Amino acid sequence: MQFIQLVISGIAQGCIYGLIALGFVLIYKATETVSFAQGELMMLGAFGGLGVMSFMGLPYWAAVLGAIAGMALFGMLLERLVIRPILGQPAFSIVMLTIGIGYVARGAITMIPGIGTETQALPVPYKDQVLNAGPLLLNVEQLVVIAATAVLSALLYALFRYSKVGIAMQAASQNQLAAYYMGIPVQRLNNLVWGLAAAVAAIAGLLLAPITFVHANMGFIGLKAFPAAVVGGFGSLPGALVGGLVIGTVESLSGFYLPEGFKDVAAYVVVLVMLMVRPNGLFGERLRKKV
Amino acid sequence: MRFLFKTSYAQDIRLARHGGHVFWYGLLALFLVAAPWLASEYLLSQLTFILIYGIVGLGLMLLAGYTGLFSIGHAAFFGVGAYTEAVLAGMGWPFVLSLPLAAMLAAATGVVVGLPALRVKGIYLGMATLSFGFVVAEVFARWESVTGGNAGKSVNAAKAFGWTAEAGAPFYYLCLLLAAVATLACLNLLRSSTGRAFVAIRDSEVSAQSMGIALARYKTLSFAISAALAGLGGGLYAHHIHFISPDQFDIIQSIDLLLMVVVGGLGSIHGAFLGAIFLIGLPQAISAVKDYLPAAVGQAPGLKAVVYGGVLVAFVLFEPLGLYGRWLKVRTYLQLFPFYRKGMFKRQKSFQKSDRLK
Amino acid sequence: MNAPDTPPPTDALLQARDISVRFGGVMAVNKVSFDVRRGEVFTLIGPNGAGKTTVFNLISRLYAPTSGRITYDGQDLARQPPHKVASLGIARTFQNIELFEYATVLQNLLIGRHTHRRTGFWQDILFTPAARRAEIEAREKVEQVIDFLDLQHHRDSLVAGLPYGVRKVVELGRALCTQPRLLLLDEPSSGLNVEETEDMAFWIQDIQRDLGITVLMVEHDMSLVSRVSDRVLAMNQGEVLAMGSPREVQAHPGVVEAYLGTIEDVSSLRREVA
Amino acid sequence: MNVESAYGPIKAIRGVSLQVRRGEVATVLGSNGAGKTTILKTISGIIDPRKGSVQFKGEDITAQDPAYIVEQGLSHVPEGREVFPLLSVHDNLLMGAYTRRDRDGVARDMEAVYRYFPILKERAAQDAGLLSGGQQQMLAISRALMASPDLILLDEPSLGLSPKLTKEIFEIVVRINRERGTTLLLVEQNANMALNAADYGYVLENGRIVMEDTCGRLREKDDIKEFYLGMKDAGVRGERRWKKKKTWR
Amino acid sequence: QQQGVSKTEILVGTIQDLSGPLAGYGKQARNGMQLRIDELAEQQGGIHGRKIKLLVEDDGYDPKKAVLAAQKLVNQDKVFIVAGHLGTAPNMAAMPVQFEKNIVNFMPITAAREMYEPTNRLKYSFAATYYDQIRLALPKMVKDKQAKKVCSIYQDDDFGLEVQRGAEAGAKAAGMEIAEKTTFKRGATDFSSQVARLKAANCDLVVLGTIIRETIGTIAESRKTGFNPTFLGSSAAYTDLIHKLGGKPMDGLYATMTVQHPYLDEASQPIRFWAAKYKTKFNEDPTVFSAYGYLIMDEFIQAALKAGPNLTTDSFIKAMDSMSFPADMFGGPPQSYTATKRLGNDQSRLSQIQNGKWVVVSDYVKP
Ligand SMILES: Nc1ncnc2c1ncn2[C@@H]1O[C@H](COP(=O)(O)OP(=O)(O)OP(=O)(O)O)[C@@H](O)[C@H]1O
Ligand SMILES: Nc1ncnc2c1ncn2[C@@H]1O[C@H](COP(=O)(O)OP(=O)(O)OP(=O)(O)O)[C@@H](O)[C@H]1O
Ligand SMILES: [Mg+2]
Ligand SMILES: [Mg+2]
Repeated sequence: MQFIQLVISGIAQGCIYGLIALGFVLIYKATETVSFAQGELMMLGAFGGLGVMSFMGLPYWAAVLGAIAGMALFGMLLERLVIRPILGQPAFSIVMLTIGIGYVARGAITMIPGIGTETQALPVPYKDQVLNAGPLLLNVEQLVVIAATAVLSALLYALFRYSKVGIAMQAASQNQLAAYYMGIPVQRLNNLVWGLAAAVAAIAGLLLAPITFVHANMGFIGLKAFPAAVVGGFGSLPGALVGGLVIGTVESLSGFYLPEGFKDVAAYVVVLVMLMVRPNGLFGERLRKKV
Repeated sequence: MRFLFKTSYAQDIRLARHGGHVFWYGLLALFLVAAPWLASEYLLSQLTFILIYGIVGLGLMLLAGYTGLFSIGHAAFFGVGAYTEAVLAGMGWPFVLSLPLAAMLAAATGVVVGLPALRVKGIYLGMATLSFGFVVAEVFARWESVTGGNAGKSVNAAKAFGWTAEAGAPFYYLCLLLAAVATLACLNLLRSSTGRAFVAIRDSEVSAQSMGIALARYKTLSFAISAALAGLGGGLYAHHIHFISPDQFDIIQSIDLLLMVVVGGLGSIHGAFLGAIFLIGLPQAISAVKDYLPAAVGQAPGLKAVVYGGVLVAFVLFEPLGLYGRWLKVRTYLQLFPFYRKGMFKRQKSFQKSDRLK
Repeated sequence: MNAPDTPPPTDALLQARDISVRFGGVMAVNKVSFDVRRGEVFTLIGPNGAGKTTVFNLISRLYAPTSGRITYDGQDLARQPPHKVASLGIARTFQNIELFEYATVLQNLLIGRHTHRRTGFWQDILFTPAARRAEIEAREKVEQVIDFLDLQHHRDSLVAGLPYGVRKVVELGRALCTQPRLLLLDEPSSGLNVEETEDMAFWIQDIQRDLGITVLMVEHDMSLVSRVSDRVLAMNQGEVLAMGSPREVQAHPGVVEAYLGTIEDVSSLRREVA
Repeated sequence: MNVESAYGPIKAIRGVSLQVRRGEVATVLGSNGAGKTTILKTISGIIDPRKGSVQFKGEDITAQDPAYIVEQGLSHVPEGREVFPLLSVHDNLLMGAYTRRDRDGVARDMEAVYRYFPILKERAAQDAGLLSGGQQQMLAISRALMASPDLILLDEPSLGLSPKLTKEIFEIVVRINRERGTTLLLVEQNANMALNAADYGYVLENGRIVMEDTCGRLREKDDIKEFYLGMKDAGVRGERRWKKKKTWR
Repeated sequence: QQQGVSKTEILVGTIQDLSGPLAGYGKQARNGMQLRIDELAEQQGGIHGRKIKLLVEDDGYDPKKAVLAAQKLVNQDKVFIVAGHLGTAPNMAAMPVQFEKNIVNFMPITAAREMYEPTNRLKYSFAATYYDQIRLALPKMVKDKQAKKVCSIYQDDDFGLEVQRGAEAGAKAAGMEIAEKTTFKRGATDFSSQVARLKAANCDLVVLGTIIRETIGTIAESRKTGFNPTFLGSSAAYTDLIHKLGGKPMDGLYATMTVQHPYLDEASQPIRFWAAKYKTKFNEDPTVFSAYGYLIMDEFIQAALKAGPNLTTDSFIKAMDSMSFPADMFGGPPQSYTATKRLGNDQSRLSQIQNGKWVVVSDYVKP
């Protein structure tokens, strides 16, 4: 019973990692860059939701919609202002850029007097509710995360697999020049991707807020989502989810059964092992250049 | 404008290409040697930090800028060096022995990390190094009998042969000497076959291999050298800062190191030191100017992060070649004056290509 | 492993025996055998996707054969790690050009000297007189190749900005810098115009005759093929179709059918339009 | 159009003017680095010209967004294949038709290119990056055809193709031109083929047009014969030492 | 000539985290200090004719930056004293820089023993250490609650370790062992396996080496899984955020503390008055950290006044070493310093969250 309860907590926590990892994978799949600002976008989304609820006094669903839409716009704006000018530069420049954006976002939030340095709670309607399934405990906050992650990853998977726009995004990331030749509006798609990623981040932020509270440094949880994305295979959306679950359960179990300290590095050990055994992750494609 | 007439191949492998080089670098050396008399104590300490970070930057530059392997866990090597030095200095070892040992131990760690590098590239390598960094940081925190755990560890001054490199000028000279040696070593490496092998691996692994370059060997070598320099820097850092604790070698530190080489200018030796100047100088600059800002901004928490991030973003946007790139432009402008044309460094459109296939 | 190697006939530098490679459902190379004799120019031809490049990749050990063996100078190539192939004296060019883009032409060629370096890591780092001498010596060798291929003009340009044709020549140069005994050329003339193809033909002949290097090449330009090759092997769908002198192979009905095509006169195109 | 383009401070083409009439096949010849590719890239908006303008169907498309230009009915077979390596062959073709809205037409054209190159149909589900060089070239050509354009720019379409396929490609070119009235601008090293398939030709050297004429007449010129068609007495070895250099610089 | 002291001015340096994980505390501490300085200027006019100027540096809770900040304050700005530096590791890094120049490290805001041990004439510390807090409070709690099994959960860093050591010492004093101990990393969000461990060990008293979110996370997770031991936190968990964010489940948590949280509707009139003043000035509610900052500056002013017009490091130390401060308005205990006793007072008292508010439930716990 203990074991199952631990696995359940692990799954719940894993879904959180998976949810954030979805953002990474989304950006990676569509632009071949890694966004280190994803955690910060999530933080902004949570603050956005908080703003709508606490300061504008609107109900929860309005906050959800507002934050998601607002963040999507913000993501697009961000793309327009700072990503687009260096579109086409090596992916690594963009990685650096996102690190910079992360700093600015964290600092800017901290600078807001009276709010930025505080930790706040987002009053959600389902706060602190627990479902008892027999002897097992299911936390509603976590169930919501699990459901949302599953739905989102299915939607995004369909986008990349079946829609023309989704395929075009991948095409543009694989060979931008050729994408231009094909008349793919690379910049517009990129704009869309960043908007989407920011919206996904906002969703993650809103869902996480009841669990981790809202504060300027909440984005650091993204560091745990990296291992999730790697274990799943960086280019795979279902992989992000599965990777998150793996990391979550391993953490949960190792926290209970292994000596102290293992829980904190479990995620990273799993990544190292994974990279040794299957360098491209569980769902990552085997890549080999043909010459 | 300078025209060089080359008369022998040896000219091409000389470090100083012409009289101008000799003159300017001579001047720089003179300034650095005279710094303890010229600079205030505070500035000298900053300069020492710059030299230390410059050494680490050299290593990372070699790895990221020349071999094309990005490490997001370099603080681990930095930390291995720092802790080794702290422990050995605590046991009374002379630094002439302990510093090389610190570098070697870091190099050994580097080899271990280099192993996954043989199999993974790009972002996967980044994640492997990142994970490794976390694991090493955890070891620093848990191995209390050696590292002092989270309580941290104080570090004695560097000593050898009855001489103590006290804080201030003596320690500064020690760092200066080592930085100079490290720079020379890197320059030498880069103008010889080993350095070219690194560049080859960066640009195309397949054809590097078919040119007879053993990928495994050179990638590990690159990691080892890079880690050794980080370890050396770490050893000096430990002395300079007197107190080390595991959280000084976390992911933030790794990212700072990476930022340093990017801002400095990937793929140039100058960049390592320019980046170090930036990394150490910027926070100081911010706190210097913030008193002049309106209190609502100047005194607000978070200002530092905003400016730091903002400057970074601006760099990537406007000067992708980093500080060194900027310097090149200024130099060309001065050399060509008044013939400099505006479009000269106009950025060309470039197109991203998947680096998953290399 | 168990049976001692039967010594190959003395004049065969490279022997392929029944080599096969399968990629998923595709049999890219299927039981192909051939010998490349010392000092000859041996050409592989065949329709697109016949498996010619795959044969090259097998020789340079980028792929491992599913079955069969390749011996080079009496050694089993399968035992060599990929980077050792170059030091055995096998150099190659690539169909799609694989140069070191962000290095100068000179540096590219110097990298070609890698197998001949005589200094170790410590010598390099100290830049000892030995390293200095080695550098200058390498440079001299490279300059010979530059002269041979008329590349003086491009010595210090970054490869990234060079026109296609020049890159092809640089790649050839890089392969020559390794001082190979066997040179693998994958479509040396593709992307070159008639004039340049002619230069290429001269170079290949010089390489064969003056430098004494055995050449194995893949080529689609039949005039070049018949001009320089001693023997030709035609492949189709991974299998050997014909082998012999250029003239024989070109006359082989299977080759004509699968590879050369039957329209003889290109001016037919014109008449259709007119 | 009349353009001047440069890569940074290096001028690649200088004041080139050329015209392609509706429904005709034009070709540009020139040795390595003459600037042929640069011209094509300038036309399709990948490079912005320093000076000059590009007109397409009476509209000024100078320095327009490449996506817009493609939408106007111009497609490009780039030099060096440039397929999307990690997409399947089918998806690659689909991307060729990105700007099109008519599903039926796309399906029909897909069938058509599969007929031209049956191997592509066979490999429809394979990653394009794993195709052989020539197969990738076929894919690049097919992908451009999928846009069902009014003007196709072909940059060395025969690169790496077998002799048989090379001929077939030119047949296809001619057929498309005739059946659909598609205009083509062809850059080709195989001058013999190009001059036979095209109506009008330009000769480009060092970024300048040095000669232009109908293909019929170009074929008769001595210099063209010698330098582009390779028609001269089969020389003996050592010929290169006294080789005649081009004179029109 | 004493650095940092001029005819009209005394330069006081402080290093706070203004951009890192504790940016909130850093800001509040700074504001508290500034409030006292402004009061000085308005009410007394100065210390022997000198005004205090506060120089603030941001170290982002990073030891390396702390060294740089300390170097700037000491060597460039030439401050007289560094007061109220936040955080253990940053203090550890900064102290050598200060000591080299004979600069006092005055009342750092951290409750680690290293702040006064090993003794150095330049160290002064006011806060009862986490170690002492728990060491003294635990036996009392064990007795009061008749606990059978004492366990601990603590943050995996220097702070958590101090609490843990205090818990071990306290348990020993009560004649027990720590039955189960478990840790987490700073910034952790999931405590399920840790709580499962504690629950599996049947703990009935759990010592929390936690700060804010971790305190809430641990308690919330426990309540959910029906695990209801007595929780005892340190002064790091004594903040109004616990009940504000954690809500109902936080009721019943004990924490050791000295300085009382200045609620705006506090019963005690001076605190209420003080809190209102703070709120007007900085437009935010004061916290314990504001109070710390205020008190530190207050003590500095008292000592500097006593040191006389010729203010030097030596005269200041001489004054400090015979100082005793009475209990302050926030309920902090009386403090006294001598040349060998550099911790003002090692005692703390217990508060409990009752109905969503901290209530002091014990007097200072005597050993
Ligand atoms: N790594 C691989 N994975 C899957 N299939 C492959 C791989 N490499 C080659 N192939 C397939 O094997 C066949 C032979 O390819 P190869 O590159 O050898 O052809 P080729 O003879 O060089 O043709 P071309 O003249 O077009 O270059 C092709 O059908 C190709 O799709
Ligand atoms: N990215 C670039 N940077 C700098 N110079 C370039 C770049 N691309 C091309 N050039 C230069 O522009 C000139 C024209 O190049 P272009 O590619 O148009 O030639 P081309 O006629 O297509 O040659 P090829 O037959 O080899 O394809 C060449 O001299 C080349 O060196
Ligand atoms: Mg091929
Ligand atoms: Mg071209």
